[in-house]
Amino acid sequence: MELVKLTIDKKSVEVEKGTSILNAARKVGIEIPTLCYFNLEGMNIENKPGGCRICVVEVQGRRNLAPACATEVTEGMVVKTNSTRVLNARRTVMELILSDHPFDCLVCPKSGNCELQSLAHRLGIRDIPYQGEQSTYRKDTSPSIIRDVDKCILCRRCEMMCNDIQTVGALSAINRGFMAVVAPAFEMNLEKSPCTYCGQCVAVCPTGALTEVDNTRQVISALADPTKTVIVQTAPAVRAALGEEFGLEPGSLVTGKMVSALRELGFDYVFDTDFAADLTIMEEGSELLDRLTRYLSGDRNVRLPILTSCCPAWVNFFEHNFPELKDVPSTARSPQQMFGSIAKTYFAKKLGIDRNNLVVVSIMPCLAKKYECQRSEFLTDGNPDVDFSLSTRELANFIKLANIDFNSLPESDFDRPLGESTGAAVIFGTTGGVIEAAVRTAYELYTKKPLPRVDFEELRGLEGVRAATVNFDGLELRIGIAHGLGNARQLLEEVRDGKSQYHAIEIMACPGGCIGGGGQPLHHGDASILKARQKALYEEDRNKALRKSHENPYIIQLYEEFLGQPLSEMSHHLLHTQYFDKSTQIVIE
Amino acid sequence: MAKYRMHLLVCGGTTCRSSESESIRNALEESLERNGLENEVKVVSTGCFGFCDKGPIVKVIPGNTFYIHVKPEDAEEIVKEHVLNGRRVERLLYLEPEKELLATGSKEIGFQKKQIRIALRNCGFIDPENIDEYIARDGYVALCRCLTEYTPQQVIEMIKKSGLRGRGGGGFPTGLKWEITAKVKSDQKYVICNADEGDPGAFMDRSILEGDPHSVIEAMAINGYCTGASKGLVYIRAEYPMAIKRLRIAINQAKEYGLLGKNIFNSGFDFDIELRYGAGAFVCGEETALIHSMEGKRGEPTFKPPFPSEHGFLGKPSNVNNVETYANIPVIINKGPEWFASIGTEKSKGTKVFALAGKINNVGLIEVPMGTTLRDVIFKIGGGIRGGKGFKAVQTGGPSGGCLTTRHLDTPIDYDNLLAAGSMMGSGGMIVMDEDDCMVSIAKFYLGFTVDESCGKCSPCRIGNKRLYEILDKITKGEGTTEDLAKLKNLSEVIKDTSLCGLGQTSPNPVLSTLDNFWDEYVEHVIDKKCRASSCKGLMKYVIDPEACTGCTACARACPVNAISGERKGPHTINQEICIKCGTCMEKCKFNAVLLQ
Amino acid sequence: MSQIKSFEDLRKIKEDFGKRIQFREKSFDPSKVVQIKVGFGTSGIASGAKEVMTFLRDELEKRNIEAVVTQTGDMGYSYAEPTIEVKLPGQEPIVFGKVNVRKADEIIERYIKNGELIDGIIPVNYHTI
Amino acid sequence: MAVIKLPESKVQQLKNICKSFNNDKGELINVLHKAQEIFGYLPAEVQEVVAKELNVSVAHVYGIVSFYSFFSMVPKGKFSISICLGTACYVRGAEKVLDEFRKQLNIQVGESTPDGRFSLSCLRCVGACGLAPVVMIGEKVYGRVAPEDVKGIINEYANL
Repeated sequence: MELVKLTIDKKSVEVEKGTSILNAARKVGIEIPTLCYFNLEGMNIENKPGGCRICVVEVQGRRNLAPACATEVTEGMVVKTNSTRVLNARRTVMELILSDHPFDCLVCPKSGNCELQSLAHRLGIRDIPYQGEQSTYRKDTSPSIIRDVDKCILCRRCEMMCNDIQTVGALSAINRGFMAVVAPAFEMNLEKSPCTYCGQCVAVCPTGALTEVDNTRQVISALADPTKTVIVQTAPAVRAALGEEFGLEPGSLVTGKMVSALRELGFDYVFDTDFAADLTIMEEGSELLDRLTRYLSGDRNVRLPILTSCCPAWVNFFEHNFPELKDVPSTARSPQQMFGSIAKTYFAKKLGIDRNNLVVVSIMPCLAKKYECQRSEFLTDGNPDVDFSLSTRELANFIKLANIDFNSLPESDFDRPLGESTGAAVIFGTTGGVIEAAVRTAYELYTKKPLPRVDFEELRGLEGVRAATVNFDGLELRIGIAHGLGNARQLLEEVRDGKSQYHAIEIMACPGGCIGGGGQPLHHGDASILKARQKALYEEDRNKALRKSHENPYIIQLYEEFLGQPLSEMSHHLLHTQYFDKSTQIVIE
Repeated sequence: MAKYRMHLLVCGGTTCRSSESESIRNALEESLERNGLENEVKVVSTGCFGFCDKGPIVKVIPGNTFYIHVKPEDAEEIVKEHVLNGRRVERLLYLEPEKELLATGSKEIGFQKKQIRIALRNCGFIDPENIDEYIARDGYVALCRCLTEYTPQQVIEMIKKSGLRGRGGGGFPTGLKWEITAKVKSDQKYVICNADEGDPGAFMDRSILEGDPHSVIEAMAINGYCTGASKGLVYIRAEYPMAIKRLRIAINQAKEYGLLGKNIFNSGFDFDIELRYGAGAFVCGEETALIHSMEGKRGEPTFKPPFPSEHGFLGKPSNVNNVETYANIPVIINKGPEWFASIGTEKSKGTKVFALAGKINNVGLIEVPMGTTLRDVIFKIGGGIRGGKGFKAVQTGGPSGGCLTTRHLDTPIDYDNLLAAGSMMGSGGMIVMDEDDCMVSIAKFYLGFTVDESCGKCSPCRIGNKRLYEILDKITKGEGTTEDLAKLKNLSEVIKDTSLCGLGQTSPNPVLSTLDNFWDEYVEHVIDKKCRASSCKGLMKYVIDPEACTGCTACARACPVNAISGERKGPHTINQEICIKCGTCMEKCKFNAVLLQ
Repeated sequence: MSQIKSFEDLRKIKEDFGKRIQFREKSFDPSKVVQIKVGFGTSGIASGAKEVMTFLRDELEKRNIEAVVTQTGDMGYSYAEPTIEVKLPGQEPIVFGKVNVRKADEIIERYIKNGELIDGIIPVNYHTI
Repeated sequence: MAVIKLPESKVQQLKNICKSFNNDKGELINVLHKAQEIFGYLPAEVQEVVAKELNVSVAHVYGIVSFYSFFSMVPKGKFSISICLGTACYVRGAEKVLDEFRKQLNIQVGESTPDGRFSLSCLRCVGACGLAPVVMIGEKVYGRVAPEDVKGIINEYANL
């Protein structure tokens, strides 16, 4: 390793060759402000266009200022990060950026959590001397995401996420010069683009240009409606992240407080999507075994590998990009939708109320779920199985809105029957979790033997594409895992080309899985937050008394009372779905 | 028809004409007639000799005798002495100041050596669509010698020794660039020719490609040999259909002769050239933006380093030079680096092609040795200012350059001097302005260009230039304040200091240089609300001359904002508070009573 | 067309060049041939070089003057486009500016046929290498 | 699901263009040049087909089309009038010529006349600075144009 010695603000520092000035400065405690720069360290997600010019510093012997994020250190370099020249340039650049940004901070959804706002505060901007025309564009609202690109500062993070990481290609920089902005083709609505609503653009946007559709008001109205019974389900990844919004350490598990908060907000029943996750494993695991046994018995019409289908953004992705493979993924609905359909049938019947008077709200780390619950195949006579989906961030804001002191809430438990879950369901929130949960159940169903060990370390981790082999009592089950749609695309292309060596593949659209979902508290590029959330989920799994889905007593009861067997006709009707070709069609006139 | 034994050429250039060349011609003709020579000797008027401060000029053929400062009353003496007696009129002969020697013919006149054509050596000389003509002028000899006599390193040494610097604007030493690309190890490298000449007012590269495409092809092949690249790419503006056509023909001819393709000159060296088209983006002249454009992406620049020499087209090492740079290469090989280095100044060797345009008589393409003064270029070669108006400024370097003024006229042109004067070489556009040009408007014009052409990637260029333009616009409308002048200065400096690429780093130059050189004009606009060039509409007012007004009411009826009042048959007046300066009244008035002040 | 593989091949083309032109343009004697080059760059064409070239080719043939009319690039005199260079056998080439069909006719009749200089000559103001 | 409607022959033509560039996404700009030659402009449908053939996102294609001023998404008039606003033309009064065209045709830059005959655009330097100010109609170049000439130039096309 070659070391380079340099001086930054009179402090000498020695760093590895290839280090940026920005990182070298951090090493000696100098935090150079940045704006467009974004780095999820260790996850291969970096945005370094060098475009905002906020991080400029003075390098001795250089004619102009250098961007600290993109400039590599050299031996003997002398850097000043706070000279008058630098400070004036940085202030002027910031004033310029603000001069082309709406002045509606007070009512902006991002206010208080906006990187641009914090930076303006940090740089002590008190007025905007260079006022002039502002670039304005049409506002666009989709089921999940609102684009208000008047607020776009062209950091290009969303473009990087949408193209380089997710390979979705819904967004691109368009136009030139002053009117340059990031938008879908022809500035059309996201709804008409191949957007999967994964929400990764929203997760990285430093301003209010990309935000989620806020459904809180509709939920408040439903809660206030005396004719409605309102129940809520919470996704596994929410409990590992919600605390961050209340100042708790990343990775704090707040399951009990969250349940209390939801009760205080007035939900009639507080349930757990984890219950539906266990149900998903029953169906998806059975489907896997079914296909596998048919395949092993020589049926070559069976399509393998089987692909998980819990992630709605992923479903959107293959519907848009790989329609020819639409019969490959499991037909099992996502846990959110399984929950909704069971709630509006089984549970509504139990309560003796009409499904139209039962409102199902989900709390999700995800923005694609907002779209998913509106899909027409999940409506019965116009009534959706899940009425509203709120993100983790919306829930946090809702709790604050209701004057609830979250941190001093007591811990309490979910309601029954749809609140009981196993450890297998909890890890649905992280990459590798769904397949691990499926393996735990499939193993015991296939081998009819108890698992020698519950923890499948070989399936865990954060690498984008992972492979593992699990021994099913002599049968070597080959498993592939991908998170991030770009990684998923690699595995999918193998499947398409008939080169896939796997029996089963788990795919989650967001880097890290749901812990890094588009609806989670903003990590602002701090990868350690994702790791902490992941750790918390595995910890919750370990602490659970039951860790295999098929052991969930309420799941057993559900099958006994209502569904019969996994893959039964009733199951197919309520818990499975079909996929559609959403690719662009060229119709010849 | 008579056969003439002698011709007297009288300069008919604008400057000479204004200094009586017409009457000289008449006087000569009368004198010939008086002496009965009208059927033996003919007077012909010609285009400008580019020798205007010595005008009017008369040249006698045969003999090429060159007379300067000729007056009508000298006609008789020229006819009698020179035509009749064959004796030159010594007192009118051109005396070269530095040598104090009598010139015997116009060929030896110092001025005429001011232009040396190296890059343009074949332009206007050969048929560009015929490779044989190029070969007849020693074409492809340089390539042949490089491939058969020299090692790549030896060729690079020659280029380094010649002192050639990039003609695209930056002035980076060409040999060094080649050497860097040559040293990087890679399975594939590329030679790229930047023919995306986007500077408004510049057409040097287009002329070379249209007039001498083979010189560029030959040089690219030489570069490929030196750097170890087997593939060349020309990135050319789609707006240059003729250049594209000629280049295509030339490439095909070279392929037929085996001068491109496999095993060129049996040396084992393979080289091929492909074309890629620009699509109307000035920023693609910046090499990283150009490379992205060639890859089918938006032409957005990226931060350097890494330089294209290391990480270029498709991530492979790529040597990017512009057309004019390449056009010099074969000559350096053929005539030797020492010869090339003997031309020019200490740090800028060789010649530079300029596209002279604007308010100048001899608009055109010129090629002068580095170190020639602006005065020589404008007044000698360019033939001075059109219409006998006063010289005000010359803009070099296009939108990246600055406006230089009378006090820079004697500056020898080279990379470093122009930079020091607040402008730059750029690719070689040279626009001359006269007293009718408002310098604030000129700065605004360039900023308008930059705003249109900024790629938008970095904030200072995207937003800063827009704001600069808006402030300038405000000033030209008469709404500027002294605070705006301070803002212009700070903004310009910050944009220069913080922009991502060369476009933004130089875009404020037209503002800074006009602020420096024409500060008074800015102050007049802002404080006195006056535009001395009478070009800023916002600072002008329409008034009605009460003497000329007949009270026909045509103007009042036509005024869209009812700013004009007055009795029928009586003089009208314009209310300046209401007037929007649309000019309709002036158009409608049949009596020329509406004036613009 | 045969391939060029050596310096000799290049030199041969260079030497043959005069002959090649003759071969192409019938069998003219170079010492008697009038050589005309038309500045055929974008500016030249825009100002009418094409018409001038066609006129010259047609008329010279009609008027039985042995001449070779070729195109060339921009001569640099944008202010005087279209420009043509006429080289009479054994004489220095002369450049005429602002040539239109009428002017071209005058050039044929007076300069080419009679050696008489006419108005509109552009003095060559550079040295080429 | 986006549905693109185009006549079969056009789709085939586009596919052939893409194929002639080996469906290489690096050749996107060259492909778009060719496509614009055929269609006169680049409507959304054409961009969708090109995107599909070259296996890039249509957003990317639009990102390119909207970046380069040579590409247009609106059909041009039968006679496309371009006024050069390069520096040389600017200092020699191109703006006044442009104003006159605007006035005579009663359209703004980037627009076409209602009858679709004329469209007006600006260019940056065609490199014919010696003829400044320069106006191009189709391939034809008009040099040293004065505002007074504008009417006559338009009239040349009146009966074509």
